[in-house]
Amino acid sequence: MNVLILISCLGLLSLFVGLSDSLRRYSLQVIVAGVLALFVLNFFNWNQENTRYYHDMVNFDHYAVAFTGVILFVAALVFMLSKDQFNFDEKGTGDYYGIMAFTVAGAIMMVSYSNLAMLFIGIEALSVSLYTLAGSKKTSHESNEAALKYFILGAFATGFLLFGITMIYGATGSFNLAEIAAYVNGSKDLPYLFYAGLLMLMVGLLFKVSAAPFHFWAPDVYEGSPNIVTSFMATVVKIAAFAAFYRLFSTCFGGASEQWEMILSAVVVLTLVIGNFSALAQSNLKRLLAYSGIANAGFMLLAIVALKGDAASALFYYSIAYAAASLGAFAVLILLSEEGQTLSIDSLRGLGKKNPVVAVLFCIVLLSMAGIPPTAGFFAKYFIISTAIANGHLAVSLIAILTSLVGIYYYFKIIATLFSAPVEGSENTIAEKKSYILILCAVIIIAAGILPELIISLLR
Amino acid sequence: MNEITSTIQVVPLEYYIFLSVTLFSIGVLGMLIRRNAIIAFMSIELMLNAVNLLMVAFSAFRGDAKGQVFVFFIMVVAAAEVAIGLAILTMIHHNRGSVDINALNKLKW
Amino acid sequence: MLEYVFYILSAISIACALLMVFAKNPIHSVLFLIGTFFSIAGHFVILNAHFLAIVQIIVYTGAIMVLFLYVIMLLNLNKESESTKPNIVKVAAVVSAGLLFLVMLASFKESIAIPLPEGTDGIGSVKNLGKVLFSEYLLPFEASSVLFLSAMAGSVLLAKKK
Amino acid sequence: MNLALLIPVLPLIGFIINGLFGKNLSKSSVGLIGSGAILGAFICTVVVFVSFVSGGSAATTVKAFDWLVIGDTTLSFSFFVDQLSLIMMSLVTGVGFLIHVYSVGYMHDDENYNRFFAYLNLFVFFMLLLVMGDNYLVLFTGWEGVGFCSYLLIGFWYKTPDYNDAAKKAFIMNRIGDLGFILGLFVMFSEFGSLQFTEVFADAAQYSEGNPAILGITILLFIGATGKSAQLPLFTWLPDAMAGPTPVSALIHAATMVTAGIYLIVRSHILFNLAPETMCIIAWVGAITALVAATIAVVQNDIKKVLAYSTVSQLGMIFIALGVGAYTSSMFHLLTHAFFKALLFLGAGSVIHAMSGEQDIRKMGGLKKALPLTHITFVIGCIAIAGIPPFSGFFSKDEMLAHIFNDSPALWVVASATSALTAFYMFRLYFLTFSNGFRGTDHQKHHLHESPSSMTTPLVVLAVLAAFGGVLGLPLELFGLEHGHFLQNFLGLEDSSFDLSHETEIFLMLGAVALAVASWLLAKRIYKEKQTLPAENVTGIQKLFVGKYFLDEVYEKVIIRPFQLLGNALYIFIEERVIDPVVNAFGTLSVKKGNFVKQLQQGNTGFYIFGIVAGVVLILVANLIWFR
Amino acid sequence: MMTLLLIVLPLLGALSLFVMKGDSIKKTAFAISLVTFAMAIGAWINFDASNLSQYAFKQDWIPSLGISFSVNLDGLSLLMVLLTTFLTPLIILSTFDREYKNPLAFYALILTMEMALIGVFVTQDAFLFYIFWELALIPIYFISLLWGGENARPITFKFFLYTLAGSLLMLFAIIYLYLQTPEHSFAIEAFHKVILAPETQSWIFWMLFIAFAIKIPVFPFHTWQPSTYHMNSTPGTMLLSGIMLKMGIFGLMRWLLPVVPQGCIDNADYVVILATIGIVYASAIAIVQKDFKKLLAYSSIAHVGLITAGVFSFTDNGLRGASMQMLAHGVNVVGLFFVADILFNRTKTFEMKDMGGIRSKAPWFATLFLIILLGSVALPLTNGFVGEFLLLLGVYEYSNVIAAFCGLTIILGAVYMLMSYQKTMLGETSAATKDFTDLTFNEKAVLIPIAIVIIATGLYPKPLIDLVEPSVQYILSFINI
Repeated sequence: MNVLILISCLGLLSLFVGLSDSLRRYSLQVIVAGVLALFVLNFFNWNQENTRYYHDMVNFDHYAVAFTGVILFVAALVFMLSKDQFNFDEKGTGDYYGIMAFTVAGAIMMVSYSNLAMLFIGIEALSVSLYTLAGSKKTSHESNEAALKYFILGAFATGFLLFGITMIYGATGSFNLAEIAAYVNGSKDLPYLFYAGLLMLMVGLLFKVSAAPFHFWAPDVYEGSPNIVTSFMATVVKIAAFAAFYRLFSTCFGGASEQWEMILSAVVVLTLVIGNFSALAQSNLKRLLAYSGIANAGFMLLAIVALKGDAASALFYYSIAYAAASLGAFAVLILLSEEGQTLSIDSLRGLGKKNPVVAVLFCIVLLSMAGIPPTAGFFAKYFIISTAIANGHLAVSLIAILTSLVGIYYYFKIIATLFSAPVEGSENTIAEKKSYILILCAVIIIAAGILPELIISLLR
Repeated sequence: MNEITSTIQVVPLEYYIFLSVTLFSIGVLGMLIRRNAIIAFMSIELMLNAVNLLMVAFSAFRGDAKGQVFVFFIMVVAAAEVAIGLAILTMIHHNRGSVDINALNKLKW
Repeated sequence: MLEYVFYILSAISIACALLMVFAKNPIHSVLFLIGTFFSIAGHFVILNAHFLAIVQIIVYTGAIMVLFLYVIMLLNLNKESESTKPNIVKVAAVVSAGLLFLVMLASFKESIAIPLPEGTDGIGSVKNLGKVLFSEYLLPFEASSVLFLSAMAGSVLLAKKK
Repeated sequence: MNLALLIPVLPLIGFIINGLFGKNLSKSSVGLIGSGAILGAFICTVVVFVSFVSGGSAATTVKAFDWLVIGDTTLSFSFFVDQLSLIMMSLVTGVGFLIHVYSVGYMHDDENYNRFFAYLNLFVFFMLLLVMGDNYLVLFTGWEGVGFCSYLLIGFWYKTPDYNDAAKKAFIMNRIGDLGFILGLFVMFSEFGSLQFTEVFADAAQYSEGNPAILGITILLFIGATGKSAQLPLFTWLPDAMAGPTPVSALIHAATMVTAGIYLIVRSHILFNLAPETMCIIAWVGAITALVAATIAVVQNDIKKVLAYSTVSQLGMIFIALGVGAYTSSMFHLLTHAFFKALLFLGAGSVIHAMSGEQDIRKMGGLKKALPLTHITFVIGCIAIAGIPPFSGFFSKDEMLAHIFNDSPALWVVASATSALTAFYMFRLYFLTFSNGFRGTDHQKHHLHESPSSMTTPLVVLAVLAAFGGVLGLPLELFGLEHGHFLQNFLGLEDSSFDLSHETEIFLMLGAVALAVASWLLAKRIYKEKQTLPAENVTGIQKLFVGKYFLDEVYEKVIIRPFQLLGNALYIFIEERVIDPVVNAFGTLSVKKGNFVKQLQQGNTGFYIFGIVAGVVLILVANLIWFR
Repeated sequence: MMTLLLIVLPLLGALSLFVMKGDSIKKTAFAISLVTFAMAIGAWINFDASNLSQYAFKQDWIPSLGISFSVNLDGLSLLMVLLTTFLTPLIILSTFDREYKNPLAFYALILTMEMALIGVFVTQDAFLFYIFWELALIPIYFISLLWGGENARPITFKFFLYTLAGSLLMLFAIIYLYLQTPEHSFAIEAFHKVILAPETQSWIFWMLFIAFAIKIPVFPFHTWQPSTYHMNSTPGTMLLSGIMLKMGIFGLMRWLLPVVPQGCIDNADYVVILATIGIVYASAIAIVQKDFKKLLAYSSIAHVGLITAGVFSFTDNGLRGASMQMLAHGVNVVGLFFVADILFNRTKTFEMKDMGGIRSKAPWFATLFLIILLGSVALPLTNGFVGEFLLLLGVYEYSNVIAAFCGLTIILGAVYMLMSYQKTMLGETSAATKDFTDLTFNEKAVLIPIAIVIIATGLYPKPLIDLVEPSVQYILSFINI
């Protein structure tokens, strides 16, 4: 709880730092130090006796604390990566950090809520901040377009989310997760109103996690937004959305699972197919990552389909693996764009020769994304599939496994490009660059791959 | 104040649901049929209002104030969203001189 | 008697909503939307949510819609210049919205039997709402301030010129 | 008895020394090592033979090492010393030694001298494995090994493509037979649970005649034998095998390897005796082969080809005898045939040597004077093979014919006809080669000379054997001893019963001799007195003979071409048009699908909203349908 | 501990290469692979075949999921480890006279591959098995892609995705099996205890089988193979054909037969028929190949078809034969591909019609080639015979008709191998071969050990058969319930 309060304060602090001419250049240091401090502080929330705060509005149970930790850590990494990324105008940097801090606050609400009102506020705090961030590169038409698309579609989806919440309220008379759960588990024949509301609510959440057919915004917004914002969306935001999704469904709707399981399974399949196959046809690296994010969303949804057993730890592990890999990829992307390279896959040609360290690290990242053992990506996929099979979702698991083959194809296409001969005449200038974030991500990927037990045992 | 009970007695909940769904659908229709971003924003407001209406109706029928509090939050959010949305719109208009949502299709495939 | 009020208000809100959608001029749309909001405020009143009715009028018509008008004026959008979508798209739009309407209706039409509440008189009062809001719902209330702060900073960032 | 182990090892050592270090050794030491190894083996054989006989003729097994584990039993690499294997060992090492000696002279000018001796030694090694193995698998090892050595030696002059083709053909046709052999072993193993001679034969004693398993085993083994011993339908490789150096033809393709099939059947005669149907097949396959090969031999003009077809024909004769159960006479003829056919081949080699490599008998003639020793020995060989007394061929052939007559007069007719033809083409060969005037070039005439003593000595020794080898089969009754003859008593094989009267026997004997002499005279009349030369253009049935019954062409058209077509068809139509495209289709379809799915992302916000609405509608509809 | 060391040593070796420069890279790589081989031999010396778990090392890895790092050696594993560790130094040595770009990465990948392969053969945990299985694929992907010849990229992708598709099916099956284990463990003993309905066994069987079949490859899952072998650099082809495909067969024996015995029995007919078709099919295609390397590729399909049929005969002879033939095929095919490499190195072509007469130019080469060829056509007293005889006997015990068809390999193998020998080695020299030089020292150092092993294991295979015998009996004990 203290983390939630303090992150909001940190956002405020950033805004103030941004205002002051003398302090402005420290805004990055301030935010990074603040987030890291919170990350440490967050550890103390583990195993606290009383986890419910403010009339059971938020519940900082293990699940919430664990995900808060991940969100803070990943956010810290994103902030570290953001050096020189918000240089659209001289004065704005602190503001952007402030807004990002608020986004993180929204994300923490989303992982710790135990009342639909908090979920709603969290989602909106997150979204509203992101609308701004997506459009933060004001002079860029792509950024403008991304912001507008994100806003219109996001607000539209909020409508469905709210409609769903309303219906559930109408059926249960409560916004509290525990009460809703009691209602679901208590009555044999749930009113139809409730089911429809549940599904509308699910639609709203599916939109946030960019599951097909509600994914359309994602590739465009990811591509149009500034790189650092995209990396933020792909990691922090996505993890928060999934955490929220899973928290809601596992706490409240597990008892009605036969009602939405099939539909969600169909969504999973559609998401996997669309995500993977669209990524297959991409030549722009950023857009490819966007589609791969959709495909990954399909996998994470599978954890929600599975719901029971180890699904929470599977999702948790997946989040970490996915975030590490995504951040690594974005670190490379940022390296590329800093040198004014186009973000096409072909601009990676010859990297293996020019800068083998970055190439090998990126290769590790891609292997993890493709799910090749013993990287974290493999275990992530493995845990999810295993949980899904354990809960009897054989067909959808098989489809997930097979579509990941398509994924392997395009990730390995990039790997092949990394190590293929450079294009004649083009100078690849990231030869001398290093990225500590990339190194860190690769280390996390390998470490999490070798010692997955450390992570999955947390939420068991 | 016994009017309330009579309202509940004479107007069944289904009517409110019907009305709310109608307004919501009109909002969706507006999103679908218009290209002007301003109108799209207004359609979203309409959808949110449909939700508000329904929420209040449930609140009344349940005799529970939480619904109305929630409506309060929805209004807050709507206001915040409008602020951001209109800011984005201003920015885009400033850059491109148009608020046609379909003209924005540089990002695709 | 009250049911007629309900019908009239409903008719107004639906008609205004439709007109809002189909009006050529954005200014007209705004005005029709205000009409809808007023009628919804009326519904609030007959549902005994007086405070919300007031807030509805103040926030929506007083703040939000004025903001809309302001932006329309500022950006000079009050021309009927919108290029219309092709007819096929329009038909498709109407069909899909209609489908959504029908499906939602089909899904929600079976209401639930809610036992008539007792002692619900004051639930919509300022006093009661304030109590709920500032005790039970204090955290969301505070959290929405974060949201506002973010929206504020964001709006400023985006809308200000260089 | 452990000396027996040394017998195959010595040639192997010779092979290793000559193979690895032969390049650095002088030619004389290479020849010495090569021949010496075989001589050593021969001496050992003799010693073993003597100790075997003196030791009461008890069959013994000498184990080298455990080899394979099959089923529940461990098969060892062991050697079996009994009468049969001793005779074969003596033959292989004895004749082998002579041919090695001969090769010292014959191959003297070849650049790959050491390789030749290495191969020959290796061959002898494998041949010894074949005849000494105490189980079918060791036998099979030798069996395959000699086939491989035959491949190496036929293609010894590897620069000539035809020779390589011949070598390959020999190996592959042998392998076709080997498949039959190995399947036979499988049946045997599953039936008896062993491949050990002693165990198999002991078990077989409990089987009654006509048992299907035994029938299968024997037929499959016989298929193996047809490959190795050049019987129909697998005989066409043997004439082509004459591409190899002549000593090779003498050793492998006349005296030893081709007799492996006979050895196999004699070795397994206990099984064959239980399968009368197989015996019948063997007899008739042998009969047809004998006749077919003899007719072809009549029109051949290549000195070695005549001998090759003659070999096929003679082997056919032996198979007839085997088919009627006359194992002892078969072995007898095998031995005498080895002597005189080796002699004839070596003689032919001597002729070719003198003729500077010419093999066409139409271009020879009158070599009598130039090659006196060769001439004499060749005549002896001809008389022996023609079956004219008192040379060895007479005895063995006569014995076979009598047995055949006893069993089936029809077969006897075929065998006699073959026999007559044999006499005819052998003397045709003789007269065309040695009589009348020289028909070759002046250069060849100038070059004519008798071969060196290393070549003629083996000729003389073999001539002596060919002349007096019949002693082995002289009826002991002539000396007032017991029934049967030496070989028969020594081998102690279970021949089929023989109940011809003495009169019939003598009549048959006289008839055969008369036929042979008549054929001789006919050949003399045509080729010596009339000096007829084989015509360039043949007519009538001769076309069939010259064309070798067009078997090669039939095989080419019926088996080889269709199989190549099949391979091409599979490759082009199945591999490249079906299987591969199906696999690739997954890839191309995926990419296509990717491009299609990508198109959904129109970039148009209105469309995205449609997407969302459609999604909601679908979800709600699905919900309505499934869960209402 | 020894087993763990066998896995770790090549990996450490691969890492140690990164501090090397120039020529010392390949020398170090070679030295490390030799040491590994020596260790494998050392393990063999003190080996008691009847003990199915020796040099065991077990360390809990993900205890909550029942995953442990559990490795040990039984006879079969040791045989495969011996094969791997024997071939790897030879493969490395085979590159000594060739220039490969970026040697550091190249040798590091080869050693990593060795590590993964050894891992596959010694692991006792299904999860670990899968991890090593996949891990083995990564180095070969890079070797194919970066050091491959023409069209390396599409061909590598086809191969890679094809095999991965199979692996993913296997993963699915493994997870399913894991969930059925009573104590939720990936240990092989736990898998042995799983009792499934026949129908379930059947589909699990097919999932696992397809994974293995693609790797082996069994007809009709083979089409990645000829092009991949052909395109790859020689070390790549050697690794693929010599060791990697053994993973598939090993998988059949260790992870398929004992785990879903009923599924195996129910579907053996299909598998054996497919394998038999594959033998004849691949042989027929090999006969019409004009390209030497492709010919070898198809011949390999035929050989492994027989091994597969032998495994599915469920007889002791079939399994023994499969073990022996895995060893033999590995050694022979590596030799043959090195022969192809030498030919290409000297003549710049794989087209057999452009060659000929090499025997007179390079007697050493011709002789060693011949010996390897004999192993390949299964002449008795070579290693090929031992395996092939036992395999055919096993298949015969399964079905005599099928054995007759499988036996065609005896004939057809001789046809195409002798044809290739004749076309390349015999006859007169051609323009391409007129300057053919005989083997260099390093080339001899590769081919002579291969030739020695071919003859030695053919002459005296008993120790090897004894080595695998208990493992074979153990596997069979599951089938013959």
